[in-house]
Amino acid sequence: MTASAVLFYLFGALALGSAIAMVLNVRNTVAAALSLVVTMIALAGVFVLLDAFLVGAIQIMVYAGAIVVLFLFVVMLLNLRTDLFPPGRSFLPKVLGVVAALCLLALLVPRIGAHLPAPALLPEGFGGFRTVGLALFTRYLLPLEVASLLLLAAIVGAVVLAKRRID
Amino acid sequence: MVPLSHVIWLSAALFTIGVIGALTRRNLIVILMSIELMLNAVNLSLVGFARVWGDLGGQVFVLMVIAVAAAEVAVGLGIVISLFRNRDSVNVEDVSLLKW
Amino acid sequence: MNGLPQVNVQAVVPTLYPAVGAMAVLVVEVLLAGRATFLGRPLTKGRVANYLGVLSAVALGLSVIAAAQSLVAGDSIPFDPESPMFRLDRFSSFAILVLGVGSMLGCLLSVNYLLELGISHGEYYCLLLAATTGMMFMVGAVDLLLVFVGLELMSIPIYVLAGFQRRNLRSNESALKYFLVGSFASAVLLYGMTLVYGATGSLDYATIRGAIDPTSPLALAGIALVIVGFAFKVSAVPFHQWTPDVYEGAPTAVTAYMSVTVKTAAFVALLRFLTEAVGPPASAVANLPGLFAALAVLTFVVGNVMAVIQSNVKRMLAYSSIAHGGYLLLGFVATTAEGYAAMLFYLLVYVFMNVGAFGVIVALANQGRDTDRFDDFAGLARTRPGLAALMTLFMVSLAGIPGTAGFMAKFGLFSAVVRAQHVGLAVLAVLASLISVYYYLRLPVLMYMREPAGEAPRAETDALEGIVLVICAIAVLVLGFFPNLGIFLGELRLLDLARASVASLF
Amino acid sequence: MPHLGPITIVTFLPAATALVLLVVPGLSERLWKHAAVASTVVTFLFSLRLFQGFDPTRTGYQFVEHVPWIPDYGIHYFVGIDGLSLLLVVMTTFLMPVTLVAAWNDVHRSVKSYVFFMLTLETGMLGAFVALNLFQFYVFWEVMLIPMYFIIGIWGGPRRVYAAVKFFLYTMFGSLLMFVAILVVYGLHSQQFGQPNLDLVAAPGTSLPGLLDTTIPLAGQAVWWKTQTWLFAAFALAFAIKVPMFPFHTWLPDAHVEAPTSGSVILAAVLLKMGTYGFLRLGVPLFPAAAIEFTPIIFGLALVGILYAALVAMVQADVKKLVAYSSVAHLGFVMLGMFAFNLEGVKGSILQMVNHGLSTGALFLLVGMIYERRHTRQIAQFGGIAKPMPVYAAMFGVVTMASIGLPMLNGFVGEYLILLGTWLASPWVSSAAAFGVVLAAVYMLWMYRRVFFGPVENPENRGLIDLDLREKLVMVAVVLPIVWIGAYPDYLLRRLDASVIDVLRRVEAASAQAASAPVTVDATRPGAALAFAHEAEGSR
Amino acid sequence: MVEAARALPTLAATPSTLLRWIPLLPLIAAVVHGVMLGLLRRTLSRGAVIALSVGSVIASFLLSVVAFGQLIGLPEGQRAFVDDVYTWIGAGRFSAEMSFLLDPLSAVMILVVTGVGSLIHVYSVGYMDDDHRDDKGFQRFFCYLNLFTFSMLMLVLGDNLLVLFLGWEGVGLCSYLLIGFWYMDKWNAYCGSKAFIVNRIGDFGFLLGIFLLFSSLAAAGHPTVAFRDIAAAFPRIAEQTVQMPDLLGGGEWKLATLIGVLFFVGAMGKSAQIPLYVWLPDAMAGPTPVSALIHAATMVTAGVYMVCRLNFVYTAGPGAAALVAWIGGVTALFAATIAITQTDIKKVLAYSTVSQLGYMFVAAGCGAFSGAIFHLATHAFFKALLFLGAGSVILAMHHEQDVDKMGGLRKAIPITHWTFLVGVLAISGIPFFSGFFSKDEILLAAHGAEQIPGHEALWAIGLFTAGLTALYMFRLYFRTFHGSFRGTSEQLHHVHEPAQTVLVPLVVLAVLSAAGGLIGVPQVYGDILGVKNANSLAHFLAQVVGLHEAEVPQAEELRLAALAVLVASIGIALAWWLYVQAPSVPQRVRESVGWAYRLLFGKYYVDELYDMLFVNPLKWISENVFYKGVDAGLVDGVLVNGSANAVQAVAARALKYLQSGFAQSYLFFMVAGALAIVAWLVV
Repeated sequence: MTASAVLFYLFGALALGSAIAMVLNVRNTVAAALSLVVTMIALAGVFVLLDAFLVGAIQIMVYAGAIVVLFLFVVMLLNLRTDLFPPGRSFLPKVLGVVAALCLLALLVPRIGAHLPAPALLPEGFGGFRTVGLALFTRYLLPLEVASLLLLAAIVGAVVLAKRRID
Repeated sequence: MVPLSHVIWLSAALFTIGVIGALTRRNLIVILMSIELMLNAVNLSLVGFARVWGDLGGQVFVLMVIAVAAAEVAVGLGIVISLFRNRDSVNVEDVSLLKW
Repeated sequence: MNGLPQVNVQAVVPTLYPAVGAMAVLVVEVLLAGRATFLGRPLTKGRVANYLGVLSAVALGLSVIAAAQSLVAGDSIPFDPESPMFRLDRFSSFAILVLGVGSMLGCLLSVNYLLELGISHGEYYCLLLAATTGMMFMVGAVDLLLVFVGLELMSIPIYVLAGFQRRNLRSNESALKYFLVGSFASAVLLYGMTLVYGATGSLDYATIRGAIDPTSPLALAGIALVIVGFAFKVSAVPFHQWTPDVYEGAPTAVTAYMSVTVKTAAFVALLRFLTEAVGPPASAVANLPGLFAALAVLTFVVGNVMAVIQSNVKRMLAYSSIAHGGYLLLGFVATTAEGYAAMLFYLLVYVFMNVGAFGVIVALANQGRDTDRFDDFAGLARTRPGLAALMTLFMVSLAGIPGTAGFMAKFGLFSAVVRAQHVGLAVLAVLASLISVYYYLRLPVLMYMREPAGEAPRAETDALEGIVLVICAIAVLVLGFFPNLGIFLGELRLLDLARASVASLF
Repeated sequence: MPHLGPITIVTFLPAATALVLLVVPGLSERLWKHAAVASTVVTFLFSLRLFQGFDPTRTGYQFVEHVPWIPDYGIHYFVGIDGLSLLLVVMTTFLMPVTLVAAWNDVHRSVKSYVFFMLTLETGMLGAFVALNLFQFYVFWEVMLIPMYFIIGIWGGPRRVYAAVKFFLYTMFGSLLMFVAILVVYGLHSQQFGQPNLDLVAAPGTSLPGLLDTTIPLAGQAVWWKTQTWLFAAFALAFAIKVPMFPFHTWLPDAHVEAPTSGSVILAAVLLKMGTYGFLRLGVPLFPAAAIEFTPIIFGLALVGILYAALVAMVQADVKKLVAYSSVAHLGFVMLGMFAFNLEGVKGSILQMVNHGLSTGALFLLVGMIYERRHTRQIAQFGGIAKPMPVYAAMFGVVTMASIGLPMLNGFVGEYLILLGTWLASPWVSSAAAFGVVLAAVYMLWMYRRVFFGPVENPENRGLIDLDLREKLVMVAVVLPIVWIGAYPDYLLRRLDASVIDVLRRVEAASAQAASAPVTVDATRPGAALAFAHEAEGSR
Repeated sequence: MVEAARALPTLAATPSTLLRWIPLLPLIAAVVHGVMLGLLRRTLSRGAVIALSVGSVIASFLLSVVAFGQLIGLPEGQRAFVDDVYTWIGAGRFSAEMSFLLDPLSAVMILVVTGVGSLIHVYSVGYMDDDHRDDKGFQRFFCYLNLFTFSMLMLVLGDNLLVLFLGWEGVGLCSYLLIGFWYMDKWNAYCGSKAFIVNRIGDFGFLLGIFLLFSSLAAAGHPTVAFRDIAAAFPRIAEQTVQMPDLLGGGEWKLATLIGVLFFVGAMGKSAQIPLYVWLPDAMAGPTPVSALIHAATMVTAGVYMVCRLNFVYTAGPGAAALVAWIGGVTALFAATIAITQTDIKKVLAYSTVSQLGYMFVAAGCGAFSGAIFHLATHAFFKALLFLGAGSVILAMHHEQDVDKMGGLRKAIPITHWTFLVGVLAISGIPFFSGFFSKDEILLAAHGAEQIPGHEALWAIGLFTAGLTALYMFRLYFRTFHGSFRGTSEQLHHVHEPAQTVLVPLVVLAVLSAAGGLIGVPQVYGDILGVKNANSLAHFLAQVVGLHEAEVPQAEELRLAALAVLVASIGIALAWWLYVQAPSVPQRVRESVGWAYRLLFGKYYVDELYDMLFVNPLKWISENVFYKGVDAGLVDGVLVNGSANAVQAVAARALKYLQSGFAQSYLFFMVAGALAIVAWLVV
């Protein structure tokens, strides 16, 4: 087993563990958010192992650095220290939902896993800043522009929704 | 590199955890996080496939997904805030005025 | 590799108008905010709203005209000849036309309604235009990436629009549910796209089609999850449950807008994906038509049956829109050019009749309250005979009674289904639409055959609302009697063009 | 449409009037009524010109107009008339002004809407009778439901909403299945001829064969839903509901009882004929083999309808409901004669359509007149009405007699020919049906006796005022054709030969084909009588 | 028309446009009255009404006489006029012309109809004069009467079955209208409807008869309903047989028999034979002239006329003939027994009419068609006379009809008395009155009808009935005109002879009743007097119905006649003894055999039986099973509203709860749906 493989399983286990922690942690929203950060960072590591360097970097910057912070802001803003709700309604849909999700997993992955393509030889600089950036501004120019509009709309939307007084 | 199937397993497992979180947690913010987790799981697959095919499209896709996720979170949290102002609650089960 | 790629900007011209419009609206509102008068007239809140609404409508109108020109011209322009990403052909032009018209009608419908509700802000038009831009990209995209980004650009503003009436609990709830379920569905869709990508190594439709192996579980799972994602957007059962809640809770003008445009965009994008990326389903994935048949039957049965017991007109129309989605899904069962053309035409017709129906509710909204319960319509023929007549027309059209566009649409679609040898489905569909006749007729019954009760509705209709309703009514009648009438100097024969536009998919 | 043909004028004049009235502002309700009557009278006069110009010796359709409408779908504006539609068109145009005049005071509120609906209704009905394109037919067939729905629902009695919705849904149920069958036939046609066409027959000046030229498979020759059997069943269901045949008749009593007088009249006189017309124009010619196959079922249902409806009519306490059930029985006769598949039966059946329109229409008019005075229709509330209202009693008597088939009045001729034709096809069915004639006398006379004879016991009936001039004119207008058809039916019957022979020839051909096929239909029955179709054609 | 039929040796007929005017004149009068009354609500003056109505019928009578004269002028065997007016109904092979046929049979009938009809019109002028119950009653009455005359003339003049049927139904309508003439009385109205409906049941058979005859002829290549064509073509199908279904006993029937039976069902209704006679006694609710004209002289004999018109059917179908004869015989006896106990003067006459019609059918069934027509004619005379006489009595008694309240009227109204006596004598078969000859001919026919099973018994019944007839008629006569007056003294005070217009027809009819028999004197008397072809009527009719020669020795024939006279005399004597000599006896008889009396007085309770067996069960089933059960319950309740409710219930009780309003439940459905779709496509 190569070092990269070791690292992969390490990061993978970390990501899985913290993801589970996030879902299972019903007491503290802040802790859940922090678990998410750990997952993100672990995944960034995996990305790098899979030759996605730029993506890995952005993953840390945007996700860990911006998105989760946003979560934390809101948690603080709403003063949601604990996550304890009165007893909920029937568990049946939830239990069934979990079962269904697990079935999906069990059904899908073994079949998919058997038909995966073999790894290709990578060109020079694959996943690096230059190649990805070039692709982003040439071939994927249009989605990029659309995404910019998307961000504008999201900003406007968030402002509309969350601004205290706009009337 | 590790076998792609392991990447897929990891990604699918994370996705499933996200799904389970979205289905079972009652805190809206945690549900949002679970959805983020699902998107991230997909990102993992995308990166894996991009690696295997040697195609940059997958990685660009991941960047876009990250952007979209950011936008989604912004809007989603905005909705949660505006809801919280009216209801003083982030329990998803309190939001059931409209039904049948 | 160096320098900007050689791209055909004219391919995205129709989509640029709303995109630019979205930004222009923001700027214009800011510019107007500081002024007391404009063009020599005092600048009231109402007038600002009118200016912004008309400005947005003009942007959309330009887009419609551009789409119509492209539709008539019939060229097929890829955005980037090397990797097309986006293609303006007859198919996307038709869809853009439909989207533009639907958005324009929704836009005009909103102006006075937002004022009534006291939520008239320029951001509304910005979001609406942005969403429309997203839809337009979705329908023209021939690349999974652009489809996804377009879909998100469509969805995110609409989440906001649904919750635009911030102080209203129902509006909040509408937005939240739509957002939760919607982003969940996006993730599923994304996962599906990823699997397709994994199976083929490409995001580009043409390449995918060349590489796809219809027996590989990877590809099939991807296709399945993509279908799930779109099924959510077209509210196919069992992915429909958000629809009634969102339609009921959202401001009516938003409901009118989203009910027609989101469906159109999703159907068209799915159609494009299935035909251009997967290939003709009959040859590619053997049991795809069966899947759609099951979805369609479930959808129109559940939609129609549930609509029967509703007491809120918006909610009833939501279930009715689910049912219409069910009929439309039959087009995927037919898998013939005829069927796809019928779908396109159906979507066009659906814009007019559904916007019309919601438009009447909008025109009745009074002092910040929606008059959307069935009881509110009692005796409307006395108090508002014009609106009652229009509502009747739209109901009749939705029910698919001949002489209206709704019938022409059903005629084309069911005819295609029957010719594709699915007569059992057609029988089920007509029986389901019999149920729909019952609930559509409840409104005329109340309006014409009962005495007015409770408070009187709004006394007069706003000019823009009136224009929208009249346009819808005329369209419903014209498309019902002369679906192929040449408009725009006789060149735009919609039925012919619907048929011509799907030719590019084969 | 550069040139307006006579049929187009007749068909669209009422609707055009309605539109003009709608557009011109500030017209009084009185003016609306006058304009409506004037327009329907003019329509009637135009239709008389059709009648006069009709050449009874020619086969095929006359006054044909064929204009492309949505040619890509094979949809054309294609109208024309033969003997069958001629009679029904003239009956419709005749009854419309009569009904409007009769209902002059029937409707008090929203008069304008009422007039509007009546006029559009007329266009709808006429359009269906003259349509030779299946799409066009279906459009008119459905469109006429809407005005009728409103007429019942707005101006009807206490349970009007239930009745209107029931009427609408019942009819829709049948026509939607027919719609699918139409699509199947349409598909078969374009499969066989390579080009879509919904015209029934090849239009003059075009080479594309019509739907009637389509080869529609017999049972066992194709997948089930492409066979004549199932397609006919779908058509037949739609028409049987409209006719209405037992057991699809239950919408009728409700609709009739709740509808305002004019609604009942038009419903009974014209709308029900859509069903029988549909059978003869579409159901039988398109699927002759299936029609033969279905004959026992149709006979059975028609027979049950005749006897059953008569018995149920007997025990009704409401005059209007009684008349409604009598309609079911009468139309049972029409169906019987039609499926006898011989000239006697089919011609009788067509004539009986007209007869029923006149006499049942007149009965509803009369019931409306008494309802206007007394605001009740319960038989028990009346008694001895002949004393204060002799003219009314006389008119009612004549119409009653027409309805129970007294010779020299119209009902007899139709019933006689139908029973004779049925006898030639199946003596037993005819015998049983003939017993329905006895029952008709029972319930009609029983009702007549309880309403008109005996002492005037209810004080409210003492001061009843007899018919005024308007009502008398209306009744004379209706009674005259009743007597005329009774005395000289051959004038009308002559005009039917060509179209009936055309239908019978199709049935005969199908029957011959079935006889030669291994699956033998009972070929002796309908085929035997048909040999004479040609003979009769030659001699006339 | 079909060419093949022309090729048959159809009797040639001379065209004549005169015929159409015979029925048309009364029609015109009726229409004028109808429009005046029914539409304009104006009445003509009394004089104008009389001139129009009576005038038209008399004119029609004169035309009939002229036509008759012309007919006689034609060579024997070719006596037929035909008047083709237009094609009435044509469809396929079926064609019915509106055309009239005057041959000996219809000639006799139109003379009787217009002759007796004229007299009764005249009589009605007097009789209805005092009818003040309805201000327009006078004109209305004549309107109906004219309409009746028209219909009856159509019936007898019609050239084909359809025109006959037209008249047949027309007279039924007029009968209905006239029975219910005084409609303010519920009972009258009930009787009118009953008459119509019972007749309809008969018409049912008639119609089927037409169908069977037509279809059989059509199958033989001669589709026709015209009498002369039928007569010519009938031999081609006369020997055919039909297989009856098991339901009706199975077996092979002769076609002719079946046709005959069906037509006879029609005749049963119209001519009041068992089991459809029930309407006729009730028909007496109408004004008396109506009873005389319609329910005695003309309409009720239409059945006899029809059977005679279709004589070839009955000749070819012995089964049908036997049925006709036996039904006739049984009816004759049955009605006579009821007549004995009735106390209503018109009821007695009504049952007597039923009985006499039975005689006519006996004759027709036995093949003596001319005998039937002969009795038809004489019966028209004397029964019209009796009814008019009864009417005169009723007028005198101020509409009292119960003979128990009469008695000893012979002095108060002598003319009525004497004419009535003539009628009674004629019906009783007293020698040389008209009834004597006609009844004798019938009894003789029955006696010699070998082809009828049990013809001797039939003869015996006829003979016995003749005695009963004499008994009940003289009972009536004695109770009315002899003994002491049993009404109030005030009534007695007002008894007076009615007006001239009433009396003149009485006298004329009395003369006819007395001497009318001379048109058909049996050859046996002719032989005695040395006259050839004494039975001029039979010879005249022979062209249509054939000549029925009695194959009986002269002595035998005279012996039979004497026997009949003897039986009648016994009846008369018994009546005299019971009702004049020992008036207390009937009361004692009544008490000693109470059940029998009640059975007879209650008319065998046939009406009640019919109600119990048919009318009430049918009503009950219609109301409870069909209307409430099938219509409202099954079709509407279960299928129509049931399916609508089912849809509603599925939504409101089940589907609705899936739409719970909780976002996470929606997510669950998404996951489940995704699982299903993936499974569908991948697995």
